[in-house]
Amino acid sequence: MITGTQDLARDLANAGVVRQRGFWRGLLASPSGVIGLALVGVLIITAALAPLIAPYNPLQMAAGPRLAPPSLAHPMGTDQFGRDVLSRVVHGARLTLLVGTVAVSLSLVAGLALGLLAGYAGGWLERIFMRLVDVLFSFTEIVIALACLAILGVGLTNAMIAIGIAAIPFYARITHSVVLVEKSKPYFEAGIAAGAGHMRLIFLHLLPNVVPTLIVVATLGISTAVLAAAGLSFLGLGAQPPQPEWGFMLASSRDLISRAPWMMIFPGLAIALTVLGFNLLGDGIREAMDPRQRRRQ
Amino acid sequence: MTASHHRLSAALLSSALGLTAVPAFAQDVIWARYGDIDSLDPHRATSTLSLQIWDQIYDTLLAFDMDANPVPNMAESWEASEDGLTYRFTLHEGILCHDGSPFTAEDVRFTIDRAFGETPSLTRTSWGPIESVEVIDDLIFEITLETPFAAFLTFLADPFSSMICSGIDTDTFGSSTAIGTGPFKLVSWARGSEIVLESFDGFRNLGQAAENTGAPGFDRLLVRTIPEAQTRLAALRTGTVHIAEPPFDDIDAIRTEGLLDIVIAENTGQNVFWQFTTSRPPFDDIRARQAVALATDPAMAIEIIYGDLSQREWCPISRGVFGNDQDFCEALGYAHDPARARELVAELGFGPGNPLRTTMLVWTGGNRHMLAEIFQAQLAEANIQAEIEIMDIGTMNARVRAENEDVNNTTPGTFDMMTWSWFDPDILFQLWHSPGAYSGYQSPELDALLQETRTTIEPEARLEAVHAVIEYLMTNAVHIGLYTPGWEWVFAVRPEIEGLQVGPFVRPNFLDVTVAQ
Amino acid sequence: MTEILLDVRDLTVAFGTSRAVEGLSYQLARGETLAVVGESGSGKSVSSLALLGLLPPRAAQVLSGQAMFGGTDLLSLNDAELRRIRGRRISMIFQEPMTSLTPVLRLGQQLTEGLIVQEGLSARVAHSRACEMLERVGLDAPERRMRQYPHQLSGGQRQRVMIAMAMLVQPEILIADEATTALDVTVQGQILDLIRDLQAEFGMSVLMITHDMGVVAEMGDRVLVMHRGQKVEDGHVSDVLARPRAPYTQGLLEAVPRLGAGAALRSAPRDTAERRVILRADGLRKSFARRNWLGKTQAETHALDDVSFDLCAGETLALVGESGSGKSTTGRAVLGLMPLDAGRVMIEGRDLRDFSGSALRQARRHMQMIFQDPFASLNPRLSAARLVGEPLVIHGLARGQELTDRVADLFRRVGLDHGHMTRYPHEFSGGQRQRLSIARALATGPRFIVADEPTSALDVSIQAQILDLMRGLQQDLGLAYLFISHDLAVVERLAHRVAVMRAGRIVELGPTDQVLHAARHPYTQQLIAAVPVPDPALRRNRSALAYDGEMPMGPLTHVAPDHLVAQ
Amino acid sequence: MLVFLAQRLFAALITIWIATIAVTLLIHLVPGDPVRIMFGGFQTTEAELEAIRTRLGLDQPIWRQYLMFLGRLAEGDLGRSIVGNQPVLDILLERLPATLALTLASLAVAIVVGMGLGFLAAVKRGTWIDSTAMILAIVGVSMPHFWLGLLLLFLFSVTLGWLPVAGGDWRSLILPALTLGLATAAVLARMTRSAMIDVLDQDFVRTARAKGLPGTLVLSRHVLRSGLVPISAMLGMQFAYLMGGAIVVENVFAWNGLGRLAIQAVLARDYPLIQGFILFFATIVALASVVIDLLYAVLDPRIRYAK
Repeated sequence: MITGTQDLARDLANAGVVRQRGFWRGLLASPSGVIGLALVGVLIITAALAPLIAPYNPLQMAAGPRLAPPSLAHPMGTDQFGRDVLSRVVHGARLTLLVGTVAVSLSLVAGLALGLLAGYAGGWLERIFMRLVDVLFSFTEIVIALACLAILGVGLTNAMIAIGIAAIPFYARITHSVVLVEKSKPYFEAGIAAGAGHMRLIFLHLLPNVVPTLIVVATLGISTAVLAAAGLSFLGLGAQPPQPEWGFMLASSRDLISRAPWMMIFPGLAIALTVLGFNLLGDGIREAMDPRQRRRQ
Repeated sequence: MTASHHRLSAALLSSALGLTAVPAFAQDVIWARYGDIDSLDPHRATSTLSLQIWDQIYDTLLAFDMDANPVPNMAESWEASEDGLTYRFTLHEGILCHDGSPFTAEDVRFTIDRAFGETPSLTRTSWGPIESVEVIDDLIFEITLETPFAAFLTFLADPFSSMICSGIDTDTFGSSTAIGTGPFKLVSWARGSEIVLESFDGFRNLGQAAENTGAPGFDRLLVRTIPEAQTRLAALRTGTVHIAEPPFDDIDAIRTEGLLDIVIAENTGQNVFWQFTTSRPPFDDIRARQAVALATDPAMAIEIIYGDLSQREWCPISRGVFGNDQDFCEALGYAHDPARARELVAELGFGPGNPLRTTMLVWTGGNRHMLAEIFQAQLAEANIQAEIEIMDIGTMNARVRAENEDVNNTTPGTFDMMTWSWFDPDILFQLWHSPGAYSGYQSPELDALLQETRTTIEPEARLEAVHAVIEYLMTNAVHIGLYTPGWEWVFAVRPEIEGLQVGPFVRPNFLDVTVAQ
Repeated sequence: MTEILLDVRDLTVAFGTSRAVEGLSYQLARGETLAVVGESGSGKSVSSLALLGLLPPRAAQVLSGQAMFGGTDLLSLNDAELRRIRGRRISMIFQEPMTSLTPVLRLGQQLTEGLIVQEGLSARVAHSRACEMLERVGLDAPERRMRQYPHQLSGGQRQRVMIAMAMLVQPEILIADEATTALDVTVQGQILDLIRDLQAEFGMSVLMITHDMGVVAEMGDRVLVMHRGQKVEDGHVSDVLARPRAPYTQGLLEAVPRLGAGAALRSAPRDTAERRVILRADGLRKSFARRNWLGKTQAETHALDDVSFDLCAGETLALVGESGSGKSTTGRAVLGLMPLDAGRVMIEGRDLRDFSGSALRQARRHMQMIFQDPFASLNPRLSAARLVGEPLVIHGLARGQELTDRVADLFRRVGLDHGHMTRYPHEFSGGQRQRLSIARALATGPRFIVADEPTSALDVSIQAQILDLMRGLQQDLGLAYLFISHDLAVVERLAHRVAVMRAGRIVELGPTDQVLHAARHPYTQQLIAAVPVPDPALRRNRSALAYDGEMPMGPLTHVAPDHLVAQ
Repeated sequence: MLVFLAQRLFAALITIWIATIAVTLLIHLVPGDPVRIMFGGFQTTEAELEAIRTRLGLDQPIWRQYLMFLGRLAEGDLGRSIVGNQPVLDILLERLPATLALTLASLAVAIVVGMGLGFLAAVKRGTWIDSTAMILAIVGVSMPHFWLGLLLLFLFSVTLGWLPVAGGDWRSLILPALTLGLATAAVLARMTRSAMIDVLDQDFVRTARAKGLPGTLVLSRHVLRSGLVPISAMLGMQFAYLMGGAIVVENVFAWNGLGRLAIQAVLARDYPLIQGFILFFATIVALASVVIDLLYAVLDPRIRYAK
C-alpha cells in the first residue's frame, strides 16, 4: 500500500489532475468512493455522537453480566468486566479518529515542510537530505515507532507521536517526488522567468500544487496510522486501560478467544471497516482525479 | 466422536512430526510456561520462572516438606550454637555433581562465597548476616553469623540458596552451562524458546517431598516458552505439551470437559499487595494511602477474575508463612468503604470535578491487568483517577525504586500492585528495613521492629515481633495485603502424566512423575 | 487489372458507445501503397488494428463489416485462425520504436520467435535468416545486434529492427502505423526510403497510416482521407493532393505549412544600419553530466558548445535543429534559467552574470518566455487575470485598479475577452491558453521574448493564428523573438534569420532565405531535403540525405555577409 | 552491473552506518537516567549503578561513546542485555532463524497468492475475476494483521483444532506465515495488477501479438518477464514491511523471533537489546534489499548492461 502510494502521488502529480473539476461527481460515481465516504462518514458521526449512540458508559463495569454473548441488551456482548462492548466500540471511534488525524497531521506537516524545502533547494542539501530519508525509510515505520516508544515510553499519546514521527520520511519522500514533478513543469520555470522570488515560488507556485496530491496521500495515510496505532495498542505499547481503544480491546480479548469470541470480532471489525473506509475513499479520490486510473477500471 | 478423532489425528501428527527428532525410546515431559528464565545462575535472578528451573538443576541443603517446614536434605543434620550464631552442618555422603565429581563442603563454601563475592547474589541479604564459612572436612562445615538470624534455616531450603558445584566454567555459567546436584542435568537452553533438561542418573532424593528416592522416572524435561495462554491450552489439548498454565477463564470449562487435570499449588507464599511512593504527594499523606485501600474491594475483584483460585489476603505476608493471621490482620485492615474513601479524598482537596490523579503500576501477566482495571473503576468512584501502566516485573522493580528515590519529581506519586513470594516473614525486613529493597517508606521505629523479627529466634517471641511489624505497616497504610496466590500456581496436566506434585512456593516436583504410554 | 489483395467493406468499430470507425470501405491492390491519412482520433489506426484483432479486448468492438483477404473474411476469424495470418501474411510496424520492442528480451529472441513458433523453423535457421534481414535493413554487425537489448539501440536502429521483424516472414501486406512520426526528420527520411526499397524488392502491399501530408505525397500510390471515423475521400495521391474535392481535405492541405511557400508572416525587414543588438550570446557552453549518486561525473553530453549569436531589436531569429541539438537549452540559457559552464549572455550590453539574485529578477521584466505546452506553463491554481498580472505584481509595476486595467488591456491585445479574466487555465482551449501565455509575456513590456516551439502543440489551423498574432505584436511593439522550432516551414514564415543547430553547435547562421534556399552546410541541406513535401511532384532529394562524409563542425566563418557556416 | 551492485552495496553500508549513529543517540534521548531505568532494580546500590555507567561508557563524551561502540561492534560485541545479562548478539542470532523462516514463508505465500491474483486480475481486466480479486485485495489491505491472525487462530486452532500453534515445528509456522503472507499478498496483488496492466498497455505487447504469437506465449514471455521488473523493484520494500509485520504477527502467535524480542525489550526498556535489535534489523533489511536489487538487475537488461 505504501509503495503504491508513492507511485500514486507521482501519477497524480504528473497527470496534474488533482485540480480537475467534477471531482465530487467523479467521487460519487465510483463505487469505492461512495462506500469509502459512507464508512468514513459513519465513523465521524459515531465519534461525534458517541455519548448519544452508546447505550452505556464505556467504562462502567457490570453494565451487564460478565462475558455475555451478543443480545438485545448488549448487541456486541459484554467483556470480562461486564462492560458493554458496543459502547466501548462506539467510544473507541473517537480515539481512532484522534490517533489517525493527529498522527497524520504531524507527519504531513513535517514531511511536507522537509520535502518541499529539499525539493526546492536542490543540490547537496537535497542529496544528503533525501539519502537520509531513504535510510530512515528502509528502517521501516514500525521500527522507528518502536525506537520512539523506547525513548518516550509507552502510552497512546506517545504512540500517536511515534507513528507520526515514523511516517515523516514517507511524507517527505512523497512530497519531494511531487515537488520534483511540479518543478519540472514549465509553469514553475515560467514563474522564474517572470522574476518571482523564493517565497513566491514556494508558496504561490509549488505549495498549492503539491498540497492536493498530498491530501489524497494523507487520506490513505490515515488508514495506515489507524492500523499502526491499533497494532501498537495490541502489543501493549499504545493505549492503556481502561481506554476503549480497539487494538487494546483486541489484545485483552486474546485470552478469551474461545470463551468470548465476540470480544475479538467486533473491535477487529471496527478497525477493518475504518481502515477499509479510508482506503476506499483514497481509491475513490484517486479514481475521481486520475482519468488514467478510471480508464483502467 | 469428532473431538476424539481430532485428538487422535493430532496425537498421530505430533508423534510423527514433533517427536521424530528424538530417539523412539526417549520419554519426554514437556512443560510450557508463559515466560523464560532470566538466568541459570541462582544468584542472578529473582523470578519464580527462574527459580522453578533452578529447583530442577540444583539441590538445597535443606528442603521444604509439603507444609513448608524445612527438613534435612543434602545436609543430613546440623547443630546450632547456644547463641544462635554458629551452625555446624553435616552433608550426606555420596552426593554427586552433574560433572561426576562428589559434592563436598568445599562446594558449599564456594557457593556462599560466590553469593557474597564480586558480583553478589541479587538476594544476598536473604542469606543473612553470614560472617564466615569454615570447612571442617569433606562433609562437615560451619557457618558463623554476626547476629542471630531467624530465617536462616528456612532460607537454606529455598532455591535461592541452590548449591552450585565448584567445577563450573565461570565464563558460561548461567548463560549456557550450569552444574548442580539436582534431579536434572542441563542439556541446552535456547533463550526464549526451550530449556532441555535430562534426568541425572546420579541423583538421590535425600529430603524432598517425593516418594522416588532416585533419578526421575522419565528421560527428559523440556521446558518451553509459550506466552499466550490460549496457545498453551491449544498445545495441551493437542498433546504438544503435557503441563502448562491454562487461561483462567477456561478453567471451569477444562474441569467440566475432564480431559485435563487441574493442579493447584498450595503454600505458595505468594502475596499481592499495595505499596506507595511515599516520598511525594499524594501518598506522602497517609489519608491518600488509606483512601486507595478503602476504595478498592479485592474480594470482589478476585472473585471476578480468579473465582475460587485465589483468596483475599489481609496480611502483608502470605498464608502458610510464619506470622500470618487473618483475624489479626483483618481487624487492622481496610474493609471496602468507598464513602469513607471519598471523605478522605475530599479532605485532601479533591472531588468529582477534580479527581486525585495518580498512576497504578502493574506487573504484566496472570490477568493482573484485568484486576487493575477493576481497581481502577473502583478508585474512580472515590474520585481517584488512576492511570494504569503495565510492565514486566524487572521493570516494575526498577520503576518503583526510581519513583521512591526521585524526590524532585513534580508529577503525582505512583502506587503499585507489588508481588512477592517468600517462605518467611523475613521478607518484611528486606522490603522495609532501611534502605529497603525499593527505597520506600522508612522510619527508625519500623527499623527497630524489623530488626527484632530477625534476631528473635524463639517462635512465640518472634511471632509477637512479626505481629508488631504487621500492625505498624497496616496502621500506617504502608503495605496492604490484597490476595494470594498470584502467579503461576495453576497447572493443567495431560492425563498421561501422573504424579506431578507442586511443592511449597510453586515449585513443581517431577520426581514422582511417570508418563503413561 | 491489378489484383485486389484486401477488400474492406463497411467496417464499423465502436469504443463503448462512441464509434471510432464507421462504414469504412477501401481496397488494397497487390504491390501498391495505400496511405491512410487523418488527424488524431480520426480512426485511421483503429481500422487497421481491427483487421488483425489487435484492438484492446472488451474495450473495442467490431460492429459490422467484412475484410476479405485471400478469400477469407478476417473479421470472422477467431484468434487462433487470425494468428495464422498475423505476422505471417500481414505484418505491422508501429509508431514508437522505443516501446514497441520488449525491453527485457534480446533482439535475437524477438526476431526469431515468430519464425520458430509460426513457421516451425529451427532456432539456427531462424537465427541466420534474422541476421540476413538485419543486414538488409541496414544494421551493421547483425550477430552482435542479435545479442543486444532494445535499449542499446538508437530510435532509428530500433525502427529498423521492427522493420526487419516484419519483413522476416515476407508478408503480403505491411501495415506501417505512423511508423516515422516519432523520429527526427532526417531519420524519418531514411526509414521511408528503406520501406520503399523493401517494397520494390519484395513486392508487398503497404498500408501507410500517417497524419503527415508530406509522407503521403512521398510514399502513397493512393490516399484515403479519414475524419472522425469516416472516409472523407480517396483516390490517387496526385489527384487528391492537387485537386482535393472534400472541404475537409482542402482545409487540411491549406493549413499545412510548406517549406518554400515564402515569408508570409515575416514582418518588414529592418534596415541593417539601424540594427541594435539587444541580446548577445557569446561562446555559450554547457554540458550535462550524468552523475552517480556520489556526485561523481560518469558521462558528459555537450548540450551547448561554443554557441554565439546576436539578436537585434524587432527581429526574429529562429533556432532550428532536431531533438537534442541544444536549441531549447540555448533558449533557457539566454534567459538565465540555467547556469552556464562558460560563455556569457549580454542583455543590452550588460553581462547577465553581473546581475545579483534580486537584480536578475528585476532584469527579467525585459526578457520573457513563451513555452511549448501552454497548459503546463500556466499555474493551474491561478486565475487567468492573476496569471497575466503576476509579472506586474512581482515587478511592482501596477496595483489595484491600474493592475486590473492593464491586465484587461493585455487581454484585448492578444484577442481574449474581458470576461475570460476570472477563468482558470483548464477552462481555455489550447490556442487561447497560448494567447494567455503571450499576454503574460507581454505584461512587463519586454524587449525580447524567447518562444520555445510555441505552436508545435497546436492544430495546424490554430498554429497559423498564433503566428499571426506574434507577427502583429512584433510589428506594433518592436519585439525581438528568439524563435525555437524544429519545423522549417513555420520558421520560414516568421524568421528573419535562422541558426541551424546540431549536437550543441550552430552549424549555419544567416538570413532565412539564404539558409533555407541556398544552404551551405551539409547538415542544413540534409534537414531541408528530409522534409516531406505534400506534393507528389516534389519528391525528396535522396542524395542529400545519403550524405555520409564527416559533418564539418568547426568554427563559423562568413561565406557571405551575414551568412556563416561551420567549417 | 558491477557498478550498480557496488553502489547498492555501498548504499546498504551507509544505511547501516547511519543506524549505528541512530542507536548511539537513542539512549541519550531517553528522558531521565537510562541506567537507573534499566538497572535500578532490586537491591542495587548507587555505587553499582556508577560502575555500570563506567562499564557502558556513559560517563564519556558522546563522540567517544560512539567510537567505543564502533570498536566493540567491530569485534561483534553489541553489549549485554539487561534482563538476563546475555550478549545481545547471541540473543539476536538465536532469534534470527525463526524470524527469517516466518518472513520467507510469508514472502512465499505473498508471492504465490498476491502475484498470482494480481496477474490474473490484470489479464482478465474488467471481468468479474478482476473485480473479485481487487475486492479481496482491498479487504486484505484493510485487515489488521493481528486481527486476521486471531481469526485464523480462532478458526483453525480453537474451533477446528486442525493446527497446533505451539511447538516450533513447521506446522506452527503455517498460521503466522499465512497471516503475514495474506496481508502482504493483498498489497502485492494490487501492485502486480497495476504493474501488469501497465505492461499490457505497452506497445511491445501489441508487437508480440502482431507477430502472431499464441496468447500464452505473449503473456509468459513478454508480459510476465517485463512486469517482473517493476515488481521486483518493489519487493525490497515489501521485504522490509514483511519484517516489520513479523514484529506484530510473532506476538500474536507467540512465534519466538526478533519481533517478540523487540516488544519485550521495549516494554522492559532493555536499551542494549533495543539498540542491537534496531541495528540488526536495519542490517538485514539493507542486505535483503541488495539481494533484491540483484534480482532486479538480473531481470532488467537496462541495468545489467549499463556501463
